[in-house]
Amino acid sequence: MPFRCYEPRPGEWIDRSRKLRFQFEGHSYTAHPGDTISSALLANGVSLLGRSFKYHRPRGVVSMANHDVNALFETGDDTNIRGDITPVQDGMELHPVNARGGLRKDRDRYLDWFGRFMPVGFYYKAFHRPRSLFPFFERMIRERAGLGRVNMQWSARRRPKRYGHCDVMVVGGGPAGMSAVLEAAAQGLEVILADENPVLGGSLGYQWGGDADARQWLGQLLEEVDAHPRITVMTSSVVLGYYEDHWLPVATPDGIVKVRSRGVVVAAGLLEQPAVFRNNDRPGVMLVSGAQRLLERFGIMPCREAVVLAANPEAYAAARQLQEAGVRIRGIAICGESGSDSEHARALTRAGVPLWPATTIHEVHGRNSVSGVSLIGTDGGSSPVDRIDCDGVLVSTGWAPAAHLLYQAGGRLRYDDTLEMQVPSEWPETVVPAGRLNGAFTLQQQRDDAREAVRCLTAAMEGETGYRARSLFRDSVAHGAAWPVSRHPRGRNFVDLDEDLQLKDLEQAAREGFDNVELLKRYSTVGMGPSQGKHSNVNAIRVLARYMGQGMDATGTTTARPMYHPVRLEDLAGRRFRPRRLSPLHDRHQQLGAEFMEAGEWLRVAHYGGTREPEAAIADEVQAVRNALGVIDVSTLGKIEVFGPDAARLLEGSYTMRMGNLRSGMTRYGLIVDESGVIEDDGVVARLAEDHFYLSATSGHAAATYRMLRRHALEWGLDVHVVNRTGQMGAVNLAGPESRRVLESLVDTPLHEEAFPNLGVREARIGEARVRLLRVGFVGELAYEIHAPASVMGTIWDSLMAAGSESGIRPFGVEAQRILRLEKGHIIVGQDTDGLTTPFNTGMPWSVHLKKPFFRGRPALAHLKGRESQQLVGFALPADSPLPRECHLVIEDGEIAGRVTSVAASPILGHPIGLAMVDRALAERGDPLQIRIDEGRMVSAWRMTTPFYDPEGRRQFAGYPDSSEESHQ
Amino acid sequence: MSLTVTEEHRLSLHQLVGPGASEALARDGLPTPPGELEALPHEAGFVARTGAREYLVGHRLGWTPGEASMPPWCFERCDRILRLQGESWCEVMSELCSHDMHRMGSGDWFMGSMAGVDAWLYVTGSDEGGVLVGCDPSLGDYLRSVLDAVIADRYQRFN
Amino acid sequence: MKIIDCPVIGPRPAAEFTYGGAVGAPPVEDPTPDQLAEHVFYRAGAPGVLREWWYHRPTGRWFVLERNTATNDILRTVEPEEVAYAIPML
Amino acid sequence: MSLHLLKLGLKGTDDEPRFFPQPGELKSHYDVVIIGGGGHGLACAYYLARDHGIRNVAVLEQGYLGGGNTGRNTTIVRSNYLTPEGVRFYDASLRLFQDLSEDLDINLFYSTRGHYTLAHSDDAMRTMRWRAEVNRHQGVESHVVDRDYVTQAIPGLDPDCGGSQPVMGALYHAPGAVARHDAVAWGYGRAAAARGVELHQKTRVTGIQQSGGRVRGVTTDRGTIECDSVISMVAGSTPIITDMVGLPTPIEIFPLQACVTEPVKPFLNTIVVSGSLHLYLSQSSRGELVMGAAVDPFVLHSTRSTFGFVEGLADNIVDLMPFTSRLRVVRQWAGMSDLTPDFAPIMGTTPLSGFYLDAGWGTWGFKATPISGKTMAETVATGRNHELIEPFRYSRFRDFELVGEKGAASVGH
Repeated sequence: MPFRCYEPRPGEWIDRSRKLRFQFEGHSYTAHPGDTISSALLANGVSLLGRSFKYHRPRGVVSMANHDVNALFETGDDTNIRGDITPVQDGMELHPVNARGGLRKDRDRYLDWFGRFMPVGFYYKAFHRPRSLFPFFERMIRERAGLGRVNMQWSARRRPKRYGHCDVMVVGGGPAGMSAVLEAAAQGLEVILADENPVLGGSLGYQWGGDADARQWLGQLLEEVDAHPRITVMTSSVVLGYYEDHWLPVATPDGIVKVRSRGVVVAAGLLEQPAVFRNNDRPGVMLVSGAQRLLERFGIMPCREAVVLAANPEAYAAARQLQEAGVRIRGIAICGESGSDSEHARALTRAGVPLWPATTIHEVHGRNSVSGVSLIGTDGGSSPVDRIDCDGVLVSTGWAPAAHLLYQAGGRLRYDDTLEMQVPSEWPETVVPAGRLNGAFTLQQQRDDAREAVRCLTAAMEGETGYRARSLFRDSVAHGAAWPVSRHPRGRNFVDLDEDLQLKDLEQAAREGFDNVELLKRYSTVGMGPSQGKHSNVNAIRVLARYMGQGMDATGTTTARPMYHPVRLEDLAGRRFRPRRLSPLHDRHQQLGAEFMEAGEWLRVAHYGGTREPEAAIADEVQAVRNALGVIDVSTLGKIEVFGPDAARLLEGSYTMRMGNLRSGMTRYGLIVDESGVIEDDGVVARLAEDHFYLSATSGHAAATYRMLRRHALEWGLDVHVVNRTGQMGAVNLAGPESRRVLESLVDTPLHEEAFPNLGVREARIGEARVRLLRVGFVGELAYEIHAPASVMGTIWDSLMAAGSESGIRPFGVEAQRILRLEKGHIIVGQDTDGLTTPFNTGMPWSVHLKKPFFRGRPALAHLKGRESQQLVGFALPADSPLPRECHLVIEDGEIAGRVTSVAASPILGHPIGLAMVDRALAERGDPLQIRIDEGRMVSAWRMTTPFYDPEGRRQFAGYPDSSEESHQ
Repeated sequence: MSLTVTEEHRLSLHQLVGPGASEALARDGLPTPPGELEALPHEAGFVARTGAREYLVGHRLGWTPGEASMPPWCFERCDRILRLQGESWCEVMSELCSHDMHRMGSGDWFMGSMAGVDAWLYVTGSDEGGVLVGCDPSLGDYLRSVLDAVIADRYQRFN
Repeated sequence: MKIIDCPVIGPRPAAEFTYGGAVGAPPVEDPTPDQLAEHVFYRAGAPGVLREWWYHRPTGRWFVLERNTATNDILRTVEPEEVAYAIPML
Repeated sequence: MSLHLLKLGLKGTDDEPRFFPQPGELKSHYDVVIIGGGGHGLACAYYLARDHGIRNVAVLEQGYLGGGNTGRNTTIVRSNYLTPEGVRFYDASLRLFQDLSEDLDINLFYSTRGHYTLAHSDDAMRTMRWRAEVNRHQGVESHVVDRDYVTQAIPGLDPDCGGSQPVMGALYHAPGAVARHDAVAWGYGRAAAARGVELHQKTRVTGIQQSGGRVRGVTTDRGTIECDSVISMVAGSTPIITDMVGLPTPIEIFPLQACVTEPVKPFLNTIVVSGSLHLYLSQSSRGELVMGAAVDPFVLHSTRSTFGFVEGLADNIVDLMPFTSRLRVVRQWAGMSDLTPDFAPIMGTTPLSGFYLDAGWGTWGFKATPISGKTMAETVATGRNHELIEPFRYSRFRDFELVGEKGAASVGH
């Protein structure tokens, strides 16, 4: 039974002068600041901390280092809380996870008895025949699946991230890490030291108990690191993974810091590995380093009487440390010779502690805690003593390198038969290992290895290539057992604590053909639990290697993927950045009660509210444009200046129609297709001078069109400049019969037909502002588009609204524009067109000038001309007909013959109109379109050529040409 | 640790592009930075060279390139300009841009991605000058609201 | 985050770039269907060194880079003149 | 079924048969060589043996069975595609999936959950309606549901998405399902091996021999094989194989990343996909939230992970389902997607007789596993493209007869 020792330990993390109160399963306990949830519970004698995922076996502390997930808890507003490392807070109300009816009386604990009926992969082998049985079984499994519970009322939390920069990033603040940091800082480099613990020191803080010079070195290192101006320390900070080009995201208590460094020292130390014997998962069985962490960090005695399983020198040092602290060591079972003749071993013998050579643990007795162990010879034969009563088992049989970051950086590991541990065999020049994970175990070895690592790293950072793969300071004795596994006829000897996988499960999986490391993992799920195999990967490879009769390296290893420790979505998300683009007239629209809609990053006016229903407000806006005067903010349009000697050549190559012959002072509709002839963008091209054009593009494709133009300039070696003025300029379109009369009162240039003909472009002034006037419109009325710098758009809008007030000027939005443009039969790229639509499908052969020798998409269009399989046609419906929706299908002889792309009730025409992309045969026959609307009802639409309204375009003398090819110059 | 953000309205911005650009600047007595993505101070403003033959000029209000010396291609720019004053501007920027702002010296010019949008940054080099941040006018309100939010959070976190 | 190091702008995170795809060969005059498919659709899809267009948004500059599509190493920046071709005009 | 478990429990598992027998050396001749031991390759081998009696077949896998995209996808099965030919193809696959556990005598945990493709704009709603109409025309159950329906059907979802791009509705596809992905490969592999097909792992094809316009055999790192037919079913490695026969294709390889959270008690019983947020999401039978997004922005032949992927995904899911912000991501990985210009596969015969392609799967390979195996088996057995895969023929690019699956360019998953 664990308990808090009375005497404080030097360097312990807890503040014994203050008390905290917390509750676990309704019982209240006290703890000290600095305690974690697990240490606080152990201090109160509670060693049963959780239930395992599959068999619901009782579980307790194993590593106190977040290498296992036995101790998981939940509170009201969090779940899957890792007890070993999460500080306990005053007033915390903790509950176990995945235990129905409390930890001790967990209703699923009986599952452990049925283990024999749930061998590895059992769920693949049952409950699928007959099929009707599966839902029942799936419900049963899903109810027991998962650990903690989520609460859907939790609000979203986001914790801001930031960027960090340094020359060298050192991962791990143990002896090697701190030595490396000081060595690098001494060379004038900016260094960051990250360590997942709240206090630096790593193993130096708990593993060298009585060693005087270890404690002295620790104090000196801490002092020097703290004092150094060029060292930034990040404690309680986990380096989540290594990403390309030294990109290292660190999860700190204050959010994620994404560090870019020029070099990395991986000094993350070791993961102590469990041994495999029956009931090796009972609360009270723990790793020796776990016991040392409890003792030196939290002043907790792991148990009163312990049996130690030893295969390395660390075992004897720890046994002596714990003995001196008051734990009675009942004996040491030596399943690996290394260290059994060390000074510590002899001191223990002198103190009467029996050492049992060639002996290992056969079984642990007790259920919710340890009552004793049975021993057995390592050869399976008899052992010096059969059973020992004790309340704690401490395992020290081997290590694995925490080399995940090195692996992700391209490094590789190999098994070292001397050390009985994997060590780095190769690594990139600027991501180097140091310390125990590189096989340097003694203090001197760690100090020297760290200095050597930094020396090689800084040389490589300065460009000296051809580093030597260094293993100069690796230890020469074993630090683990080759086969820390003990068979037992009744099993329960766990290789993976997360997934409840026993030795026989892995052997069975291999026997069933899943006999390589990746298939073994996927079939048995070894290493796929929340701790991601930190305690199971190495032993699983040992089991597979022995089963296949191969070496460890030949058996291979699975890939170490980020994250090193799990990280919350709230930390990954960070602050919410949603760039939002506003027109220069945004405030004015708000004052007019505008309803906005999102168009990519832009906010656009859908319609102006007023008191009426949206449909009615929109219809009013349509009427205003047709009968009097409307003004729409089109500032979201792409606006691009193209100028220089080769300006015309660039446009000839980029658009499907001629542009070189466009006269200065005139504009032309421009269409852009991609290399396969599919429509990408359209807009207006205005020629301001021989070598100066001004283009507009749709707001959705403006950026892509700008990029394309700049790329073609380079690709075709042209002397031309392309400048993007999309956000720099605003634009409004004044449309309606009254437009000319109102505009004349504001501009300093004549607007009559001869001076400013249809499709013309003029530079003029409105008040002080220099503007560009284009006689273009999308809505089929007499219209003028006014482009000006964003800074003056407000005054222009105000003067237009004032000058137009008697004429009944009314601002209109996108919804009204959609109806107005549909009445003229104009297409919207992306709605009437899709990923395969060419100009021939939309009835725009006039826009494709194949006599041009070259333009983007020409080869494809030349091939496709006349072969189009679908065509866009206009249709109309009786006034009282139910309105089809966009994308309702056109059906012919029971087959799909097309779809409706645009449809709307036209206030002016008094009946619905629309466009549909239909099979060519149907298009050419001109038959009515049978449209399947909601609930499968059919409506019949008669064909109507576009434009539906003012076909001859008399009302505008402006706007886009209709069907005739050369209607514009 | 305080950092203030103010709207900079006293600079008129123009973009000069094309072969005649550097000569036009010289005629108006404006400096021309030697290398691309470099800037030189001029009176209360600056001249930044944003391309091989492309300059962004921040000058006193009302200034436009001399009529006679007007190169054929000069465009008015309406960038939203914010002035950051206070030594913690690097920390604030570290939440918005991956560029190591600590390396920025006085007179340095940087064009990169900040808070998800493209922007330019000019270190004036004087305390009261502080740092100028400019972006497309349509994104001005967005960038200002993000800066205000970051400063408010940091103030609350560290005070 | 991948770093792309280009002239003038220096090392920048890949997130500041828009990928423009592999540099295509100049189009063939009056191509056969196979030549047309080659130009419009077919790609060198196997791992290897590709010449690609990369666009740096904040400065509005295109770069042509030689990149190994297996290791993601950028070997060199190619001058646009090396990939430019003249286009016939009417 | 559970009787089997009773026997295993009482008698022990010693005589449980191997899933995959250890094949000996490569034979000198096979009728058919299938390159690629993923779901498609093993399914094709199974149907060749079962439906066409062609058993002298070798499946050559350079890594381990199911180790490619089969074991890396987010396990979604659906048929709510856009084009009639796409809907017919994937619906046939979905129907095969529904009986697959019984056919292969392995519990694939095929779980019909219902699939929601969220629409965040008018354009997206139009595309959903287009897909719904085409689906229902083919007898596939999909219909457009409004915002309130979505909010009620997916508890914990915030339709306002944190304040921008609110959810306007969704395409609800009731038959949408998830299945244990690598078990599909193991099931097919075991059933194929039981019928005499040889499964060779750790065997890499290094060349394809041809003469007289015909395939003659393949060279591997374990020796040379003569054969009459070679089928390339290697997804992300397709261009390496097609280069061996000098066959140009439009395929480009983009990494597709995914990640998984710690297991929690099940709260999400449906599959949620958002086109514009590039996010897709389901909760596995172990309780983990399995999440993915769009392919990476540039070509790369690598399964490396990026931090930017998981940041972008977290940013979107915290808006869509705010309460998940406290869940922790445990692991991230990637597959290699072989994308085509029209987001449809390239299947069937090629100009080189005896050489068949099953490629261009982009992000939709897993859902096609059964039907791709079946149709490719029949195509190889008859030498003519099965009618379901004729729209995906190799020659469609040269003839400019692309499949319209790209739609109005709003990519679905």
